[in-house]
Amino acid sequence: MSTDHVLPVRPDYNADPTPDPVVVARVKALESLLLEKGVLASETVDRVADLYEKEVGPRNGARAVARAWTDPDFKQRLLADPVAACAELGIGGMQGEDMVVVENTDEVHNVIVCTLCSCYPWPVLGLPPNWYKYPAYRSRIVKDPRALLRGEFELDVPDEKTIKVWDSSAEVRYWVLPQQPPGTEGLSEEELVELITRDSMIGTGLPRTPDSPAGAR
Amino acid sequence: MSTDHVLPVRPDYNADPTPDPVVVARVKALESLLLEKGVLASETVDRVADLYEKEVGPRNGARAVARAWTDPDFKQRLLADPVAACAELGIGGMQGEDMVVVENTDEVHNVIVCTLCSCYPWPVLGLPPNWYKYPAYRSRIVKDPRALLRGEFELDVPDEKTIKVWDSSAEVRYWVLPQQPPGTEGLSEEELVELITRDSMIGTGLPRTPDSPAGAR
Amino acid sequence: MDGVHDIGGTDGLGPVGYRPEEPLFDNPWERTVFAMSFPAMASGLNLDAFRHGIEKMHPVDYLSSPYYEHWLFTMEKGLVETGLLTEEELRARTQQFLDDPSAPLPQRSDPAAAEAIVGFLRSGAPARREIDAKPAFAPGDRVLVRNLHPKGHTRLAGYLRGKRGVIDAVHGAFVFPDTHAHGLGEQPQHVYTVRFDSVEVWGPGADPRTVNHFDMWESYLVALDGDTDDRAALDR
Amino acid sequence: MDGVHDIGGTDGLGPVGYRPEEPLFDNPWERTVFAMSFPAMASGLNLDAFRHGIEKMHPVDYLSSPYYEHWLFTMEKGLVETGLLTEEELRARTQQFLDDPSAPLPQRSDPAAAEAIVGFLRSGAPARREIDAKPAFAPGDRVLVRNLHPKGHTRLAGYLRGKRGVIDAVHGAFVFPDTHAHGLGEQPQHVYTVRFDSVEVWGPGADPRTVNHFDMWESYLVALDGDTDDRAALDR
Repeated sequence: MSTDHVLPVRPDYNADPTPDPVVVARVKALESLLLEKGVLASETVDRVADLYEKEVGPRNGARAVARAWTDPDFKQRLLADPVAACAELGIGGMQGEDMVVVENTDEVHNVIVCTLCSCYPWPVLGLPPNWYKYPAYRSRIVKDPRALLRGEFELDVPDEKTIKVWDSSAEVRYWVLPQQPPGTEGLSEEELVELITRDSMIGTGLPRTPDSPAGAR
Repeated sequence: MSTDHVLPVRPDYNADPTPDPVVVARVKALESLLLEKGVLASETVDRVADLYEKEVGPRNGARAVARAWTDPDFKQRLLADPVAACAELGIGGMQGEDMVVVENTDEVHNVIVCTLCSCYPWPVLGLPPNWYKYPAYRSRIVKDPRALLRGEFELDVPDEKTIKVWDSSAEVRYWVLPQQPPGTEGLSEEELVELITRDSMIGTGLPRTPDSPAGAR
Repeated sequence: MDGVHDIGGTDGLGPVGYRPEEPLFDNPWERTVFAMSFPAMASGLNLDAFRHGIEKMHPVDYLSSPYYEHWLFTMEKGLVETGLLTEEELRARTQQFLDDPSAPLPQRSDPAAAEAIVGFLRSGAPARREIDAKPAFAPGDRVLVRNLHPKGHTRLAGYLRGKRGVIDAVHGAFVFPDTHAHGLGEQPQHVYTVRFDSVEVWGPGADPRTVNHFDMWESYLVALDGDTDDRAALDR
Repeated sequence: MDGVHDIGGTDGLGPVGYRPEEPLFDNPWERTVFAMSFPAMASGLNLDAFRHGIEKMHPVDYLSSPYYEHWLFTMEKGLVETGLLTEEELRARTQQFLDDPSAPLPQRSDPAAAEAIVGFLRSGAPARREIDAKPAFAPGDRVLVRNLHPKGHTRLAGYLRGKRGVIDAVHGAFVFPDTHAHGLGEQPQHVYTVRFDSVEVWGPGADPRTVNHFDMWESYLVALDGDTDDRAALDR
């Protein structure tokens, strides 16, 4: 009723990203001043960005989920103390100092958000995607998650199923332990890792099945 | 604490108003289609705009206030039934079909706003000024009117005085009967009209005194 | 809808931008938009639908565009919805005036029609209606504002939902915007001015000598009987 | 502050804009801003002040600018406030790079410093603190969220103020952002996950099979004893 005309995506990060020259100059100004004042080293930008571009990403979370699917004891530890359980796999760090893993079941679907900013469990999921950080998702997922998941994420959570929304407002970081897809019981941990998508650990998607197209969410 | 850097005025209608060519073209497109479809007559824009540019404005409200200051019976009628009392002066019409006049006293200062859009008593005050219609005034006057009146309207309402904020959310239009400035008791109704500003009937100002500078609010 | 137009209490919007002297219209296009709105509404776009159309602007546009651009937006969308215009007509015609900004407007002289609009503005268009139902509340009654979040148009501001107030005045019945804006009829209801203690509305830090007043349709309110009151916990 | 960043429940923001594949950074400047933020914070700008700085953007900028421009904004303002930089330095240097976009950056090689930042990211920076006070609430306790509207930073979202919930989990004590963001100390408090019935939060039209969870510092909450409950009137 209130959205019967098409609103644009704002900010439109789908459009050809042509950097604003003023912003580029502001960044260089800040960078050069931080270098001069001894706060920043010339190597820092590449080293820090590399960490999240090459090492810390949703594959970490997928490894923990695959282990939980195949090792019931690990699953219990992951639900009881995710920080310690992840540490067993060498996973941890900034924005994952305190974590809670919420388990999807036949009765409950979980989904995470940060309405106030962009909190996200970096050590297990990497840095958040743009849509997670921008206002539209944050505004709607807490109010009518079922309609949003159906309308924009192609995820149909049946009306009978409870949706639990976890708004990360303090320093506890939530993420979702998805249900293992039926028919994958015989797969190895390594094969299962390939099925576990970032979105399935946010709660805006489900794990792939072995016959899903490769690009499936 | 939260505004320790200077924010711009948005929209910046103080800046040189250079019309957006797309907006100008959209207006002409709509105007030409309404003309072609028989909804609009070529004379309508000038006739309607003239009404508010030349005839209906805050002088109407000032006439009613000056009458109320000099005629106690009229004041009673104005407070009891503003629509009928204004009709005595030939004042009335669109956006003034139902009005309430709120009286300033030694104990109470009144101020009006429309937080949801831009409702305003047109027949007595004319069309609202830009600042009344834009978000900043609407957001702040309902929450901390004393600080806003002091900080941006140079109006000091003493801490002991109650401020009543009237948010015009339905079709009742509010406006303020200001207190007559001390020392103006001997002035004629016509002289008093000159002292009664638009802002004094919104509640963001007080009437002028005979020795105020001409441009006083 | 819970849009950014419902701006009462939002922080961070910067200075008010008071201008001691300003023209009634900063630009001729604003004058045209203002004046056109009355024949446009007379053609079948009611005031409540007109207001709701503005609420449907993207928040960035709502907060950054000149005021009369809001009116232009709602007329464009609303007159397409009423069927008077098509999007394609508007798009093509706008392009035409972009390509040739000095192209003349069609002429359609009708002084009597112009005069009729002025007469309409002079006489007004009351939203007051007579209804059989008696008002549910009287001055002095304590009320609680319902926590309503309709998807469509409403005149119930967010800053007052869930708050306790006192009936200050009873105004008679008026067209109900929440239905009227959506073609669901006038369904008039009694309207009340409700007054609210500033601390109830804005919490413990509020200026205690301010009072908020707001006009409420009857269905926005429920009675408080005064016996049970767990929200007193808020004041502790 | 009640800023537009507190966006939970706001309608009208348009589509989410899901992008199946996207790079971690759309532009090199975003990569730089992300990486610089850690040494910048280490220089004395704490995370809560960093977040509050973003909240002070004008709402139009907040809603329309690329995400990492928020981080750039808060670093510029915050590092001026901590005294590391001056506005004049930033302005002059920005102009220099606008005039000559290909001007080289100063070189300051320090691989150990870069490695130290990476080590810091790998180990984290816990906000958890040990305090003497026992938690005031236990799982299953009914609570009411206070109607607080602080002028400064807070992590108490508007959509939950004044709402009744149930303690879902007790997490231990954490640094209190409302003071820490303003240089008023860590003042750690117990943090709880509170769960809320969707109808309590969003009113009678809400999807009844959704549950909102939100982490609350203890001072955001008051106990509900269950005997007195005038807000039950809302449910009628």
